[in-house]
Amino acid sequence: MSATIFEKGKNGKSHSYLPPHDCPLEKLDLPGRRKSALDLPVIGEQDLIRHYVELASKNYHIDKGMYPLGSCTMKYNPVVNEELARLEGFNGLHPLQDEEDVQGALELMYNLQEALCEICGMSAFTLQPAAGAHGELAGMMIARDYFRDRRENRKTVLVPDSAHGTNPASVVTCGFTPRTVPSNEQGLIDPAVLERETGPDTAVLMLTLPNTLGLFERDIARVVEIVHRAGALVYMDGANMNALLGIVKPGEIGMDIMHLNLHKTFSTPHGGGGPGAGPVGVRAPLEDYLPVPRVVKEKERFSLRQRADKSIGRVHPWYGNFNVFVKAYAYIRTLGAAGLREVAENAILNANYLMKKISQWYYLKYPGPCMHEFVVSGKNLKDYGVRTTDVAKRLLDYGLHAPTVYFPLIVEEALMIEPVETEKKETLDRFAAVMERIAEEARENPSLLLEAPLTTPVRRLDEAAAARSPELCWSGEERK
Amino acid sequence: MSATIFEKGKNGKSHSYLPPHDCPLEKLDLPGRRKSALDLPVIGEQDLIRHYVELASKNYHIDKGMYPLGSCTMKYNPVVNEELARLEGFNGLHPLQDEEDVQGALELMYNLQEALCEICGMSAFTLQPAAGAHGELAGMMIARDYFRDRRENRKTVLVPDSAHGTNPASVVTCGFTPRTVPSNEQGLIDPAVLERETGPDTAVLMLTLPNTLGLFERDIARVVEIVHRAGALVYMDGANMNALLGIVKPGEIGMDIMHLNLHKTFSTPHGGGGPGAGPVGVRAPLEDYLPVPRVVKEKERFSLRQRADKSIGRVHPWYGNFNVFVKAYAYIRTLGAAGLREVAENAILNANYLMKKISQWYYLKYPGPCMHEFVVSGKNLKDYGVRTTDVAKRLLDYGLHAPTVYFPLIVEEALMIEPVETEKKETLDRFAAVMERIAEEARENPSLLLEAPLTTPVRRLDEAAAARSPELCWSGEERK
Amino acid sequence: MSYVQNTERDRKEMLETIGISSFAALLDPVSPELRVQGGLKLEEPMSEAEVVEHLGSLAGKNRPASARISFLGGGIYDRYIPAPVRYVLSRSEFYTSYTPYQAEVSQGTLQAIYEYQTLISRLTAMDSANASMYDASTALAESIIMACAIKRRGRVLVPSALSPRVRAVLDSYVPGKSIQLEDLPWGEDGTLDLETVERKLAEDAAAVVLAQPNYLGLIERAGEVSELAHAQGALLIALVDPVSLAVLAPPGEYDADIAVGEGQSLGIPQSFGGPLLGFMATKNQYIRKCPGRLVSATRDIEGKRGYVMTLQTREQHIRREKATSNICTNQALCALAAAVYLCTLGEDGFREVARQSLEKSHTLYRMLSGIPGCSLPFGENFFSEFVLRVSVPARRFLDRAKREGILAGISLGQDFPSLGEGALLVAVTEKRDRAELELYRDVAAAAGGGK
Amino acid sequence: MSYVQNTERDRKEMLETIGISSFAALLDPVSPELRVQGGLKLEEPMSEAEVVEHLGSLAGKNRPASARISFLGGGIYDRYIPAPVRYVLSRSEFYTSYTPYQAEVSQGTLQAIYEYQTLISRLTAMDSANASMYDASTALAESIIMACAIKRRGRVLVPSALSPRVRAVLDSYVPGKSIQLEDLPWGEDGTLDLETVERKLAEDAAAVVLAQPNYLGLIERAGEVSELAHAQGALLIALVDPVSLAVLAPPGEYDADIAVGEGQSLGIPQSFGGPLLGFMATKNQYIRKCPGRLVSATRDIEGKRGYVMTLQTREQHIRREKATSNICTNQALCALAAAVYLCTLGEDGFREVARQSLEKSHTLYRMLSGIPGCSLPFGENFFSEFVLRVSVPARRFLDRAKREGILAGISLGQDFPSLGEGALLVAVTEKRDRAELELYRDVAAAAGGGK
Ligand SMILES: Cc1ncc(COP(=O)(O)O)c(C=O)c1O
Ligand SMILES: Cc1ncc(COP(=O)(O)O)c(C=O)c1O
Repeated sequence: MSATIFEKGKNGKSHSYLPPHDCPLEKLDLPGRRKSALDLPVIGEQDLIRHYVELASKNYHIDKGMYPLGSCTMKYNPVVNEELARLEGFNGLHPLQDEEDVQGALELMYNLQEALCEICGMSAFTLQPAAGAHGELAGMMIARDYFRDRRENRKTVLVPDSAHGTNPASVVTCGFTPRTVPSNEQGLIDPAVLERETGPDTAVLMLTLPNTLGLFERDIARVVEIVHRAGALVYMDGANMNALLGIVKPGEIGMDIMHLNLHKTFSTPHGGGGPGAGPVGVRAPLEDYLPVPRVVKEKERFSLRQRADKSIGRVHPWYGNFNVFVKAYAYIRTLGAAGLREVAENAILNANYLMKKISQWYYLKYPGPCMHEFVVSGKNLKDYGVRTTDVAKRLLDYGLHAPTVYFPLIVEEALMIEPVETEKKETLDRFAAVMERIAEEARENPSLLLEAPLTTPVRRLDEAAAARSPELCWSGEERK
Repeated sequence: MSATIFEKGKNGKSHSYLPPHDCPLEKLDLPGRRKSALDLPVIGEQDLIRHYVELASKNYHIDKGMYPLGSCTMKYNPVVNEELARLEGFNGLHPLQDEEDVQGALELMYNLQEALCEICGMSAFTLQPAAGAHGELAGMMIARDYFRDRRENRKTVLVPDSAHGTNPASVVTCGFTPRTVPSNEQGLIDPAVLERETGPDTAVLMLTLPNTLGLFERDIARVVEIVHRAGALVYMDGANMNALLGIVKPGEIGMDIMHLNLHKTFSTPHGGGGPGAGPVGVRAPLEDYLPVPRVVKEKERFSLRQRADKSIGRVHPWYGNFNVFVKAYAYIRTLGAAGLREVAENAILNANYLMKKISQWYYLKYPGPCMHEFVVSGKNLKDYGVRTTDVAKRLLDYGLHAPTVYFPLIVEEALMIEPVETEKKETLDRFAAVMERIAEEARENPSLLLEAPLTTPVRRLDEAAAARSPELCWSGEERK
Repeated sequence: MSYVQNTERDRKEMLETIGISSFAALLDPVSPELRVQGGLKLEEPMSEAEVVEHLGSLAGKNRPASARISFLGGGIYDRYIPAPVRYVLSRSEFYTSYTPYQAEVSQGTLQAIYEYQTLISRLTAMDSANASMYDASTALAESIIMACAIKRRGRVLVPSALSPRVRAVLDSYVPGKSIQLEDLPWGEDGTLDLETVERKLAEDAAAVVLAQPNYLGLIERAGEVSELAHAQGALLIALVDPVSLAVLAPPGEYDADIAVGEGQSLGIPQSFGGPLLGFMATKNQYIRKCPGRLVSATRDIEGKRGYVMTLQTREQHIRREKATSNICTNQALCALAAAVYLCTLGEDGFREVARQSLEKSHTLYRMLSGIPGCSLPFGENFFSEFVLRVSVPARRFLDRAKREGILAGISLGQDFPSLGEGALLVAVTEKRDRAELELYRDVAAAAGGGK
Repeated sequence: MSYVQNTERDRKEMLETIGISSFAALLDPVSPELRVQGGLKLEEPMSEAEVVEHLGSLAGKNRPASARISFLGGGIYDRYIPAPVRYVLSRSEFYTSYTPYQAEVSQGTLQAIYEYQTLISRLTAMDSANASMYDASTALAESIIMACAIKRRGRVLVPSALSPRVRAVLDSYVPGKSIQLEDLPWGEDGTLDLETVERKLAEDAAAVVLAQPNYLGLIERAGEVSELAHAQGALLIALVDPVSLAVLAPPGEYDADIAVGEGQSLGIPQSFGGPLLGFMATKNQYIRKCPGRLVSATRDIEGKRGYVMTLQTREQHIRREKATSNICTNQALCALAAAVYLCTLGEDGFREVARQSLEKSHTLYRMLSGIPGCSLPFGENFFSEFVLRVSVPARRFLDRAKREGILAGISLGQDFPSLGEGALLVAVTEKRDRAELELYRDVAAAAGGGK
């Protein structure tokens, strides 16, 4: 293991970085001075750099290889977009500069909003939410205020059992009560069941499309009709929009509110967990509920409209993760309509191809065609004492990343695989070959899987011990 | 092994990069069109990036760990300097732009020249040479033309036997005849021997200071006197100047011509073998021989003086490796006099410390104090059937880089170790501990060394086979 | 012009393997009438050169504060970012990786977060910190929700001297949890009136929010507020400026229960206000109620030290509607920036940032005092940002200053009418130098009086 | 403010281990009178922020051609560099590593060079290429030395239509090897006069240098020159523009013995003329006479493919005064840039660069023809750079054009008086667009006539 930076930076010597201090003040009576030690490491620049380079070398990352995490859309992050996002003309803007000094930034946001509207068929988008879950919450707030204004006391949000965990969590954070809608045999919403569950208390159906099994809701038209008939709204979790680009516009098929994950569909990197951006789009009747400020255009001039009577207010102190917008916008402008459609088609093609291959060795509960991802189960390996987690860990030994495991919850021993469009056939073939090999190993020599990974910087880690007594902070010495 | 990019880029699909072609011409009768295939790979951007990231992961580099290559001065390359060198105001300049449009670049070069003059005690510097050897050659040309103008037909250049290979090679390239001066028992030039070798045919003594054994020529004053008395010049190979910063100014102790390696002493990176920069400094009488153009300053305005009657002409079509100058200049401005002196002191301290430790287990022919580096011999391990090369390869297994081996030639089984100033004591201790361990292994289990390295991307490579029938070019398939 | 790498031939072979003759068959589940007609109406695709040109021209239409003499603050600061921060953040191993779900191949990210948590714990003098929140405002909202959950009470006291934007975020967040926010107005000196605090607390509050320094830049009597809160069984939530913690008592010293703040100052560019970094630290007794990811040290099966995400049963992907929060994607890369920033500067360097900000801001303050037409309503009890009142409308003053190259501050009048239309919030960071402060003084002398 | 990491305590401990009480003892070999008195007189040290400010201001004093409408060429070209090139070059694994002396831990660099060699071989249609030279001029000088060594002859024919700076480098290099350069003047049409070539060859030359295109941008009759040279037992050295090779016959097609050229066009910024990239390729029969590093594929002891530096007995570190050249440090990172550039663009993209340069330059040529006061002395037989003659002194024309935002070319009069003082060399790359060409035309129409 790498020593911590605190160990490396004990009594070191550091370089000097700051502008000169040309205004020292001798007497400055400040109340409440800090008494306790700060205890920051002191380390030379070379050792600092080496520390982070050493840590970096222990990470899997997209520039290393395929990252088939289902639901996460780990696609290639174009390097030019990173460069553009580092331009000082973007990076150096204070959010309270005069509008005349930030016209380029506002234009970019405006153009991005417009492009997202066109792509999704929505009337308006806000870019404020900092992530997908944040967008869900903002969307729920819109629904909340919408019903409040209509003086309808609807409290229930229907959530399919295959939904991502953020969905019910966002529902609750916003003060609604989630109610689970079971999927049918095909992994889809059953209109009959939905009909039963929908009632006067129903505020929203929160739907993921394609759903987290990678399936398109075949009965979506019926579904929408049922919900709308009940006076409720349809919220679409658009984190899987990668599959629908140029194929389906959610706004055209009845989605009232939706969020996008720019860090999935629009190629902005995940940063080891963030930041992302989760813009929220709405259909016309809900436009006034969007957060303020909103970027508007009047005669080639862009400005921030600060007030809107019905607005839910703010979910971000400024305008959202602007730096992420730059990358997403560059991506959309690079691809255009044809490129986006190509993305969706290849995401779908890759997934179906891989599903076809992998379902030879792993159990496939919901046969295709799938959209951009699919879920198989490792339950056929249980006989050999092997679980899905072991398959995942064994993949690491082959220098690959594992799929998402144990999600969605409705598939036993789930392996959720999303190849994304930027991987080419050859790469998929290699992944499939390894998956086949692992299935063989499970039969022939299961201990290879049970003991995996062997080649990674650390072996399997004791998560239970950590949860029992977490060590969240370096205390100065290693705990035994 | 990584497949070649030709294999990966066979019939691929690439992204689009170029500006639009808005001037297509139908009819263009060009003579001598290319007939043969170009056969460039066609590869998607993601796979291209992965290819190079994969290659990168197979390199040792400074940001990974200590790089104790003697004579190479592998010191830390500050990251801020890389950023500065990427500024478009530097990077985007065409060398034939009007002087008024490149004042900042000329000022930088001028300031750098001045700083080098002060550091080295020389009258003038040219920045043109693209590397140390290139500087040596330029220096030899200066000597050649100097004697030509004096109508002295001196043909011999004295070169100590410990000199770097570029020295005699540069001598020959310039039309002089090198003559080897043997070192004495202490690894130094023996004034009596030098006296004997010096004669009316002697043009130059080409001296490395400190020499490649890491030793300062104790009799340098005598040496200079002998050479000058004979009407010859002293050329100093200043690649080891790291040890002398702020301690000795070569110009003050009689060096007539010298070169520096900016990519050693002044922290610019080596780039896997280049580019570097090898500025050449001279004392006043030789100033007119420097290459043209030269940057001059007149009343706060900088310009390029194109003519100088005695000038050797050009050794570079433009002004040298400008981008490297930016980094070296930033380094010098960051450190100032105190910082440069600190560099030399710590380079010397680190070397003597490590020499003290390592000479416990390896044979030290020339005891210290050394300057910035030292040479030990692995000959004491020969009894166990182990050679220096085996020690070097075993070091790789410990995740360290090996020292320079088998150079200088006058030390049998040489290990030439230069720790440089940016490594701290702790790092040296670890290196020494590994060297001790390896010496033990040589005694206890020599096959560990003979079979090393075991943990690297490839094992020991067959250099002889390559030299017998080199494969310098990918032909489309692997040779058996 | 996409980044798709499959060739026509690849696609053909794949369709064959799937056993269909054309791609269309895969769209079978999407009934035709649902599909987009006629393609998306977007601008034509661009080559890399074109997109570089286009975004370059957009960037060129902006006049970034970072390249000017900026006294803008109010939550986002123009600070010096050392080069190593950019170096580390531009390594693809960090920026292109996902949330570290497979710990064995994510030790880099995990250890970096663990170290970040430790740094935040040390800075705040709190027991433990989480792996990041979106920004200070959402961190504060979550800490309020957390405090109410801990206390099972629904009323929280919030200072009026709070960023109006942070307040707006709270207002949209807390109704969902049926939480009432109650204002704590500032007193004469611009800080909390302790009697009011005591009085409002008596009515069974879950928590008091203390902004330190407050939005007017002023230093609150944190220890006294903390005692009042605890005396009534309420928690103390401290919203702190991380840079100030190098000189001001950290939340742990005045026994805060939860500390949150905006980490943008720690090596993150202004970026038009995002991405930011919400940090959150708390006492160990509350850690299981805390939102967001946590990384813990542990051992592998060979006894080797390693890092994992822990206490995931608080999180949405395990607990769904029972999670402490809905947060999933956070601001990991910004947390990494903050860690690299703090370690690059080190103990002395970071103290120096705080000291320079403090002393340079006080230098400007002193330069401005006594200038006709300028008043400084709240005295010297500030860290590095202060309120200046000029005798002309703030807008006019700012325009005038901009012509001299100075972004002179944030106008406060709209959000806080009681401060008057000449009120400005002026932030001074270590990037400013004496000459720039003098320029400000001269502009103020010329313009502040309304001439 | 150095990057030294040893602390005072470290230093004390180290001195103790060495067994001395102060650092001074280590300077014992340097007798005191040799030492610097009173320290170096340099500017005060700077913090990172200060050095960024200082160099930023120097950069700001320049007006880079890359950000303007540049028609400057003459060896350095303003071309579009795709982002992946910068990405790869900014990875420290490449830029901070040394020459790959320890092959086992340098496979990244070695394979990259091997691939670079292959790319250059393919581009030039030659058997093999070396790992790089400093630039085209030194590569040409070395190739002349090499040819003379192969042929054991001492006379080399060099075209007059050669960059004057390249020629100056040759002039300083070749006397050392007692080589005579003899001029081959250009004929009416600006290209080599074949009869002169034949005549001069008869006198026992070692080699003929062919510049393709030549410095005037014109395409030589390479095949015929080659035949003439070979007929006399001389070698043909081709100095080529790599971009032109996507459309023009490569040296291998006309049986050149050595091909050299400037690789700056292949993804390397203009950088005020350095660093550059000299490439060199040759026939296999001459490879052991070639200067510089060579990387070969081979096998490790387990039979695994790997790469090593090879034929090192040609090099100075082994053969010292008998080496084929003194080169040691080369331009490895620039070679990497060229490799990444070529692979990023790929077959079609690279052809497109050449095609755009060709067609855009010819478009401008056609726009200019017929404009009063402009003449085009050498016709359309050029690749992407051509000679324009205006009726006013070139300097005046250039100044006028610059006021319109155009860097209109390189004045040729000083170096080639016979071309007249109105002669310019105009280069057009793929970066220019029609509107810019039209602007040039308009400027020429207004200024070229002397008005
Ligand atoms: C289907 C789905 N919904 C919502 C989310 C939440 O998005 P975020 O992580 O950006 O908050 C995710 C991603 O994790 C997701 O895959
Ligand atoms: C002592 C010495 N002289 C000369 C050189 C040659 O310098 P360069 O490699 O820059 O040509 C070197 C480095 O390799 C060296 O160490």
